[in-house]
Amino acid sequence: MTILQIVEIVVGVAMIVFGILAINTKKLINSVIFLSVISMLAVVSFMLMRAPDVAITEAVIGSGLVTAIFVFTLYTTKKAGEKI
Amino acid sequence: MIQYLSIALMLVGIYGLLSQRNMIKLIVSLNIFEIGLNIFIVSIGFVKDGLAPILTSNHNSSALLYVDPLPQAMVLTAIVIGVGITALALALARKLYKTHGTYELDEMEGE
Amino acid sequence: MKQVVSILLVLAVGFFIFSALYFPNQGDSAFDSYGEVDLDERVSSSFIDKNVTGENDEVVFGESANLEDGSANYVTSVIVNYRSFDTLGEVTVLFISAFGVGLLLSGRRKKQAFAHQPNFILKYGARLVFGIMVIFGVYMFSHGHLAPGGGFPGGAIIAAALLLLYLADNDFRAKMKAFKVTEGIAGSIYVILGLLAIVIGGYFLMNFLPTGIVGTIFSAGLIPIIYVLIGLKVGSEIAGIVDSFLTVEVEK
Amino acid sequence: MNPALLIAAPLLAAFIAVIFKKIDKVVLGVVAVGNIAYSIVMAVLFTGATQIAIGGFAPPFGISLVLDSYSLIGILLVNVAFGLILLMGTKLVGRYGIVLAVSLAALNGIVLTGDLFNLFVFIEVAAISAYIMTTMNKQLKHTFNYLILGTLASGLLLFGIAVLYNMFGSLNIIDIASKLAISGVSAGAMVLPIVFIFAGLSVEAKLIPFGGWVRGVLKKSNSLVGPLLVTGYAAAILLVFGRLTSTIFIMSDGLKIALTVVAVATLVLAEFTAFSKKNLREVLLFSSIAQSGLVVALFLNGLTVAAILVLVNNVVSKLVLFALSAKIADDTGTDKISELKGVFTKYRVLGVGFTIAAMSLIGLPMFFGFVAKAQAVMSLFESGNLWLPAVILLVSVIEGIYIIRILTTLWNSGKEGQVPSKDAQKEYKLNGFVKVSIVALVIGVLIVAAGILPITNIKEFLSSDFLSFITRSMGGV
Repeated sequence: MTILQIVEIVVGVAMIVFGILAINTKKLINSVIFLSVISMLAVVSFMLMRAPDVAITEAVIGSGLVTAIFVFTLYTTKKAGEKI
Repeated sequence: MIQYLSIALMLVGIYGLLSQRNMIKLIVSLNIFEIGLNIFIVSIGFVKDGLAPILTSNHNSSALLYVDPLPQAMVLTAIVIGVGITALALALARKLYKTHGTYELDEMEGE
Repeated sequence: MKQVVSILLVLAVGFFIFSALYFPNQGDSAFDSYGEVDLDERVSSSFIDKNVTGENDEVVFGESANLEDGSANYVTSVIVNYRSFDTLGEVTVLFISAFGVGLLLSGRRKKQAFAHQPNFILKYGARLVFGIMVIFGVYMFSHGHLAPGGGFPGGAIIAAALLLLYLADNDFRAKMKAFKVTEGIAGSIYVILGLLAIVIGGYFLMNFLPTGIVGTIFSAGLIPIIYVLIGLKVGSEIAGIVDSFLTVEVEK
Repeated sequence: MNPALLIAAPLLAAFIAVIFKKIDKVVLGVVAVGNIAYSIVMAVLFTGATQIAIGGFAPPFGISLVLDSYSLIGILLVNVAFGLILLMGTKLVGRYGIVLAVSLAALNGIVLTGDLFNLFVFIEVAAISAYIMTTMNKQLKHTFNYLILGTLASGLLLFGIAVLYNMFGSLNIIDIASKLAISGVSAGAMVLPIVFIFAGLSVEAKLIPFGGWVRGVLKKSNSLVGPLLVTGYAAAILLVFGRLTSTIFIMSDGLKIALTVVAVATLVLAEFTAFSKKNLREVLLFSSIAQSGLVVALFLNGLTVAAILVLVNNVVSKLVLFALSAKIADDTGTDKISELKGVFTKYRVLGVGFTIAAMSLIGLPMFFGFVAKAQAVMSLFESGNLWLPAVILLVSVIEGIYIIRILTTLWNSGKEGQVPSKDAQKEYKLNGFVKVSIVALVIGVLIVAAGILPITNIKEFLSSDFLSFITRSMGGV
């Protein structure tokens, strides 16, 4: 087992753990942040699979932009004085 | 190995879609499912010891071993489509929140 | 209760996928396992050797000239040349969902959702960074045929630069009409180039310009042009989405 | 004749309409008429099945469009249905002209494409425009459900396509079919991709258990969105089903029976639900779910010709029925059958069109529906299948009962069996129904004509070309 395979497994398992966390957490903002983490880990796994184009696109669009519009949605719909 | 884990990630997303009734959680689950699917598709194009599919001055010949570029192109398309759908779903969720004051589908009255 | 049922269902689906893909009962699965892929059995081997339309043995960076496709980045050549029709559809997906978001979140009077008092440094620093980000975005989509990146992330970076200005400056409202026009013009040119190719070469979306030497900036024929169009279109569409999400209706 | 124009022209129209907001309806109308004209010209000049490469890369390497009699029927059906729906609902277009243009492009793409991933892209485009269009009905919660379900389904479809690409190294449908024939991959290995592609398509095709979105999204639909989703979209997706089942769906007997049971269960359950519903549009929605089930069951059993006939009958008659019901509901504010007593005594032209379409839907003799259903039952008998024709006949009886019940209520304003008195007639006010009644009458005449004329020509046209195309390309062109 090479070092790269170990990294692959660690990344994959971490993604699954964060996925379960994102679904079961109470606060919506945490759920969104865990999704962002999964997306970042996906970027790593794309790099491991020699897909730089996909990695860049996922990093910019999937991880950055999607998280941004999620957070904006949550901010614009919060009630006055409420914390997210 | 990452291929098995990506299928597991897809299943986590499906679990979220089945068990949650909160709109934001549903969209998050959908995104998790799509990330898992994207990793799976890239993984079917992976070739052991293959190079990234770009000709450079170091790897300058097509006779070298490259990974399959077609699944990567498919995933690029899928990512962009996913963003479009996520944006649309969030816009719907925001509009529904405005009328009902909640993200929980079960707590919405009427309709 | 519901969670238990969902878990059971998911386990059933998982069992089905894993058993069908990795443990076929008669040992006849045609599914290639991870990493053990033979590219010669796939259509991609012709994409790598660039010999779909004619004979070609080897592509050498900086030497091979006038091939059917001149992009050094194979993913780009698949996206913009071999499967350009998919990309037209993909651009349409983003186009139509940006339009839908605009329809859903539109209102008469609008204001920025996160109003605050920006200080001087933030306001002008953001403008500086804005310029750099735009340059980087343009670099990315104009070098899509040589380096990783391309029109989609490039356009998204430009949209992100606009997002920065939005957040740093209260009074900043991008001229959405201009973005719509950019979006429409870029999309129209893409389709018109495709139609022009029918007249010139007989095929929709054909790459009818000479492709030059692989690896140089002026190579790959139509690919850089189309990627620039895609970049502009994606950039203005995502800017439209961000604008819709960042503004709220003023209640009156 | 390049069929890519059918896709490119609406897209170009949509992009231009973004720049010049004011002219979007004009552009949409021009494109809809142009597409109908172009598809008719293509049908007239049609010489034989071909694959048209896009970008100059021959299949299987590039994307190709398949032009054969099968897809020709598809584009005629989709474009004409779209044009008629647009004609009847011009006033409702509003700001959605761009969305409609894009959906027209996507529907043509779905019917024409010969490439699996391209199919996925077009299904996504069509689905997203459907999500946006259904927001017109102000049932946002149901639209949200539809969006989640539809996206999950297209994800499953993409998963199936990726597995197929791994197995065969190609995305071209005909190339995969010929590789399947040569390599002799067993039916067992094909179970996974087939199941996932089937599940992915069944949301848009409205099969059980994925068809639940239809009722919520469309029960209050206006006369533009509902007819479009029930006819144009259903036709395109069901034709894809047909193309896939006849090419790459190499099924073991068990899988075939399982999938047929899903389709037949859809048919039976939806007909029973339609029987119990009291609102006109809901009855029609469940009836179209049932018809989708029937078409898929026929396709799965290899009866392509019968399936196409049933599909055409369903699209044509549902187009009239749904558009008329939505029109009545829009103007009177209700579509409860009991509150619409005797509406056709005032609007006789609408009534005649509605009745002819309804008769054809049930499959009474003298109408086109009879030819379609007879063809389906006969060919099932010939293939030695006995339980499926029995189910179809039983279900047709149920369908007949509820449709006749609706018709008698809508024609008769008084009590049953009595001549209505003058004052029992309610006043109904429909606005601008001239266009609707013209369309209804024209389709009615066509249905009757097609029911009386012999159908053998169509059958020969279909079977001579489409079925031979795959075998011919397998032999190596």
